[in-house]
Amino acid sequence: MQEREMTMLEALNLALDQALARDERVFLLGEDIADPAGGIVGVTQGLSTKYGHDRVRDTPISEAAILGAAVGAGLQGFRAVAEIMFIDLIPIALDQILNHAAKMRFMTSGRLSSPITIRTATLGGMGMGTGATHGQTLEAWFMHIPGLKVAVPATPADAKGLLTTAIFDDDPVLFIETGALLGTRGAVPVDEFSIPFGQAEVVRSGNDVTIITYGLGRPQVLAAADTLAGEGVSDEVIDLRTLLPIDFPTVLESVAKTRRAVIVHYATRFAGPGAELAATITEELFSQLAAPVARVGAKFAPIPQASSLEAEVFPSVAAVVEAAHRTMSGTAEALVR
Amino acid sequence: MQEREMTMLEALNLALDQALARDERVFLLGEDIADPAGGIVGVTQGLSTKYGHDRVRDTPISEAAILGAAVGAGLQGFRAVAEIMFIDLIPIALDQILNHAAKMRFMTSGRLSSPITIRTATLGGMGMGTGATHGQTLEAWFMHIPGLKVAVPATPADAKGLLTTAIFDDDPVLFIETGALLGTRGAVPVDEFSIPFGQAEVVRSGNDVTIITYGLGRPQVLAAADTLAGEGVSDEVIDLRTLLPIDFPTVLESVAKTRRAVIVHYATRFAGPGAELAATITEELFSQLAAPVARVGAKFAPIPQASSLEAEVFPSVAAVVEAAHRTMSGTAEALVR
Amino acid sequence: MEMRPSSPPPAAVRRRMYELMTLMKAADDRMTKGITTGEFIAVYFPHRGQEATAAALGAALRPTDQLVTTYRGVHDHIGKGVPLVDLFAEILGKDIAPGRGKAGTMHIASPQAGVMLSTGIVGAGIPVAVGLALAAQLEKADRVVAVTFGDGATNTGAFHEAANMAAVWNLPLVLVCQNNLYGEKTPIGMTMKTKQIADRARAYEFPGVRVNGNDPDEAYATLSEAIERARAGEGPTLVECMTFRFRGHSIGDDMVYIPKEQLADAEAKDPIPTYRARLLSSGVCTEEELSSIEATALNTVEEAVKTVVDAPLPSPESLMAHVYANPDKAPV
Amino acid sequence: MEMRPSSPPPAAVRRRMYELMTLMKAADDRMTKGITTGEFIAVYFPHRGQEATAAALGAALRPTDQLVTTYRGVHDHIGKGVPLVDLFAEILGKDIAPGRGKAGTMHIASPQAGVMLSTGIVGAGIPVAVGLALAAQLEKADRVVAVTFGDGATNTGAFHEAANMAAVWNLPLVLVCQNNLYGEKTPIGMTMKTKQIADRARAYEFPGVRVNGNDPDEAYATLSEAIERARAGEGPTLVECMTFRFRGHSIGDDMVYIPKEQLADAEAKDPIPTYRARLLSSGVCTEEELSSIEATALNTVEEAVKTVVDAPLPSPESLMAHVYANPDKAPV
Ligand SMILES: Cc1ncc(C[n+]2csc(CCOP(=O)(O)OP(=O)(O)O)c2C)c(N)n1
Ligand SMILES: Cc1ncc(C[n+]2csc(CCOP(=O)(O)OP(=O)(O)O)c2C)c(N)n1
Ligand SMILES: [Mg+2]
Ligand SMILES: [Mg+2]
Repeated sequence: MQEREMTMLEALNLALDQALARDERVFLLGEDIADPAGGIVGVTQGLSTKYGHDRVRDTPISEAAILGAAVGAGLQGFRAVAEIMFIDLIPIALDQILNHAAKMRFMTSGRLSSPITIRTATLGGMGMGTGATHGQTLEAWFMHIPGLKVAVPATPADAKGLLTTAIFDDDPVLFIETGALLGTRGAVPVDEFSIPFGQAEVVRSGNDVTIITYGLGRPQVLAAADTLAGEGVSDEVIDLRTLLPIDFPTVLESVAKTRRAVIVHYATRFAGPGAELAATITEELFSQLAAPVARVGAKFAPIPQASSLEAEVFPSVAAVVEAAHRTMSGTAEALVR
Repeated sequence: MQEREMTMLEALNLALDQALARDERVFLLGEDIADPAGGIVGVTQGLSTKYGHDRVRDTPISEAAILGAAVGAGLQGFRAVAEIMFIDLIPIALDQILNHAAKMRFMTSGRLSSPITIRTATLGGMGMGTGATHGQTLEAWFMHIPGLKVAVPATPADAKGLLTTAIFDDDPVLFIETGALLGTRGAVPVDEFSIPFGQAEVVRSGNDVTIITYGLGRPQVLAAADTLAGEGVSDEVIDLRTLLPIDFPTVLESVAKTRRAVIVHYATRFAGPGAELAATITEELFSQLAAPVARVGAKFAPIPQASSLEAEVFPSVAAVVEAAHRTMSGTAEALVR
Repeated sequence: MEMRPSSPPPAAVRRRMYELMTLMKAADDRMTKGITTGEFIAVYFPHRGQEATAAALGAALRPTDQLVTTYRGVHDHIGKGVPLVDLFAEILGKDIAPGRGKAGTMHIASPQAGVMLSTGIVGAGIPVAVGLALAAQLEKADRVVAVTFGDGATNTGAFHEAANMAAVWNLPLVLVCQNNLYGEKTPIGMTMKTKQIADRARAYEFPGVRVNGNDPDEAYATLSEAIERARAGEGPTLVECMTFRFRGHSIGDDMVYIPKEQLADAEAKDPIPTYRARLLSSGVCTEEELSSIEATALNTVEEAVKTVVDAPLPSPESLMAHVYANPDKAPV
Repeated sequence: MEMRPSSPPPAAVRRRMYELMTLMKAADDRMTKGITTGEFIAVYFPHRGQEATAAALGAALRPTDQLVTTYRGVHDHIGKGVPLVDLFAEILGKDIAPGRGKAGTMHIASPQAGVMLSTGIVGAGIPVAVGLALAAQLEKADRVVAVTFGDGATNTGAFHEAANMAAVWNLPLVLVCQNNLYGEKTPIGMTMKTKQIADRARAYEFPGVRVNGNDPDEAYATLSEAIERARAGEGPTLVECMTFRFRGHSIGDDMVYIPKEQLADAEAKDPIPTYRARLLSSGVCTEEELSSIEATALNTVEEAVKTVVDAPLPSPESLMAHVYANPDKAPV
């Protein structure tokens, strides 16, 4: 497939453009998404001009109605792509996700469904000082909602491929964009393409320890991996790409090989996505593990504004390296017990 | 302390009564809580008659405003006890918990806080057929909110002691009442008393396996424990009572002794409270564990209405017994590896 | 919306409304009896007393029009043509229910009949109805969407956001408030100062009108007008239908919070005998016709109950079906 | 609320309002410059153009009255008497900020000055203000609570639920809508059909009134009346103050979505020179007084900026402080 270098923002825009072009039943709604604004950072730029304000429609500041309207249009066969500007705002509209979108197929035994895509963004880790109510990383909640799917792309190509999948998937999807990654550049297939959900990417192969991450964790883990490689540690890096479903086959295959796992995410560590990963890996590979699965996540505090504090709340590259060391040092003990 | 036999519903009513009597700054708000209704199942019965409709006030069906009003009154030093009828409805008002109540102290560096108590109920496991939007068990989400506390009592005495603690705690608390347990009878201290948060109860002592639970899991685990005891398995049962904070010292001490742990809850298993417990136990006691920590929780589906299906979605006593067996059978393998 | 004095609906419509009302009442009586006596276990929210609005709405909507209703929606469903067996099977959670035991009283849908959603979350159906109305507009279909809800629901944020959005987008939506003066156990005076809920429409710049929701003729005239406004592309209307709920919020509610005189007064204005008398006195129906309608209703209900009671519960193995269209790698 | 033609406020109040307006403008100019030039990095939502309403509100409220505002709240804070050093330190996340680097522009509180909350969640402050007003009522204090928000915020469910609750409980609350005709980048006509936001108050049965929010005298008269109504136990009022935002939604916004003529027109009506001219022509202030007020504002701002720029960031060790009052056994 032909590729072009572009930012994640451009890749998202292209995915939306191609979805709108392909299927009349796709439409977008959200605050400030239409031109001339074209979105608060420009993800939807140009789309209302191209497809009309009917299909790329600005909404009032009414998050519950935005998602409710998406759900309702979904019942009629539309594929609404609703934007909730920041993930911190989803609680306002969460009823429509939890009690409606995610349950519609089940409650009707398949007669109706709401195959909506909810695009949202996390600002955590940008160092912009947006603070406690505009910097959260809340994907763990959504992993706990049967009927929903959750994607968190970390590269421009993944953003395009996963968003396309999300829009045309017959189940509702929460699609989390990472503000700090929107400017990342990379090669992206120009034509429409999709990446199946539940298919992790093995970003880097190695034998000593598996580091599992997604979203903004990815560049950080890759930085840590360089440090580790410099120390002679051969690490395998996995980008999950979707958290619901999780590609456990890939994760387990890797950890079965390395016998050590570290999980890294920007979400709060306690009761975060890493807990499920660690628990499942341990259940499946208990006797093969050389050390307990290590988890690296945000500290148990709201997100502070000051850059000096924000750097402290989120996991650092050093913390990832340290966690990998921890799994290595456990080796001897684990082997003799 | 003098005790009296009463139902959990009566114990909750008594705790509210005593809190209202003790402190002028305590007040209650919620839908249908005032007399003559006295609450949808009667938890607040008689209180508005005794303390006036100013302090026990009916509200419109406006969950966001109910919690917002509680938060605001809290900023002024009041201790609002807000009722959200069912936990399934909290998403409507979750912004006020996530972005306001739980962060107020942090964002003001201690100058302001909202020491509210949110009473809510889960109907899961009652077999009433309330279905997908009125039977969920969502406490995992709230464990992931720094600044919040979460209590889930399983006995009448705990209900009274924990609710008193919640109301007078200087941090916001989500207090989850379990519909299926409201009729449970037990001895309850008559005078005001409180049970500290983060203090689990060792309900039953044993040496072979630790079964950790809370809320509606408790009676079920005790039933399973009887079966296990009949088989000669000596099990230790821990009721966590609060999920944020969790009494890890008690949990870890027990598991260090038994070397085996099973976690049981009605919440969905995947990304549920058990994931954090299993991950932490394993991190702390990796080399002492004889088997992977087992998790028993609801299946990954919305809650169905039909009793035949509801019985299938929630964990059964048999599933608890089976999980304990799994941790036992792992022994040989774990010891030799 | 301007209220024009209107002549009564055609006789066929009036007969049809009476049929629907008797069927609704018979269904409500039977569910109430079945649950109260322990014949079956179910959650149920009686509509007894509120039949006239539902019958008028059902008669005024076309089969291709859509409806969103609530937990207290059996009368609305019957009005829109949902078969009784389907309704009872949903309420009792049987495998023959369209939702196959996964829906339940609060979550009944019947896309064939145009009922796209019932929700147990107060207010939450209104934004969903906005989405359905948007779909109709985008498709340039001449379909109208009606959404019914209670007085209490108009205090939810969802009502406000949805009403405003429907206004801005000029959607083919009719908002039908069944004002029964209580939200669960709390009288309306405790939860709003608003004198007429219909007036809330002004905040969004669309018409709102209050009608006697116990008078099927009046309700039909106004609802029809609102529906045809919507169909003509003139946007949403809020119709407040004044009524009363004779039974508790749900079965088991002792109704201590309703003053005896208020209930007695409402029962004295029971829409069903009142309408019966009118149809008789105005010569629309004969006594024989009316009796036959009533007998048919009772029979239909009894047969449906029998079918449903005899039907099996869903098998536990069906639990994981329909969680996802594509459950590949999903947790279990 | 009946609008009586009122004589202008006392001269001292008018001078005070001009002082506040110049201080607000100087602060906004300086933050904008500092961020635009890269002198400091911060999130900031300029209020330039909206000073008159904030000055009027600040002058009309008593020091013991309380205020809830938003991310775009620096003008409101200044009006209510929050020290500039505190504000700039919050915006720049310094350790000398009352929030010690944990609040930030969107979350500034100053209980001493009566500002109990600023929130970045549109609409969410209104229910919180309801709670503060309820506290005042329960305490039988003669305190009034004002809450300011934008035009866009009146489309949130939170606005509706809170307004209705304030009405039912007859709370001492003044709802101040600063209608700047845009919600972020979307013009108001795209998000509501409502002609006057003030009219939305009718849905709750309390008064709503629209004023020229760029005229401090007019805004002061109406806000004072609403505040005193609230204080007298007569319940809430919605005051819609018409204004305009001269700068982008936040620094960096290129404002492509605002037609050039609309902006030019608004700037031509800049409330500050307009009010200056009026104070001069009506003899309330002399040219020297006004110049001195302006010079003082610039100096005050410059000194505060210097103090704040020189101050250290919070130390990383302080992160876990104040997550809980009692962090016993809490996760880390
Ligand atoms: C958002 C929400 N809040 C509360 C409830 C509990 N509840 C169920 S019905 C009801 C009363 C609704 O009153 P109204 O809208 O007047 O409808 P009615 O029941 O009278 O038909 C309440 C409070 C709920 N299901 N959803
Ligand atoms: C609930 C919510 N939705 C969306 C946003 C993003 N956002 C921030 S400010 C804003 C516009 C608010 O408009 P308005 O209420 O008119 O206030 P203004 O900014 O014009 O002062 C939006 C959409 C938010 N912070 N909170
Ligand atoms: Mg009602
Ligand atoms: Mg605005």
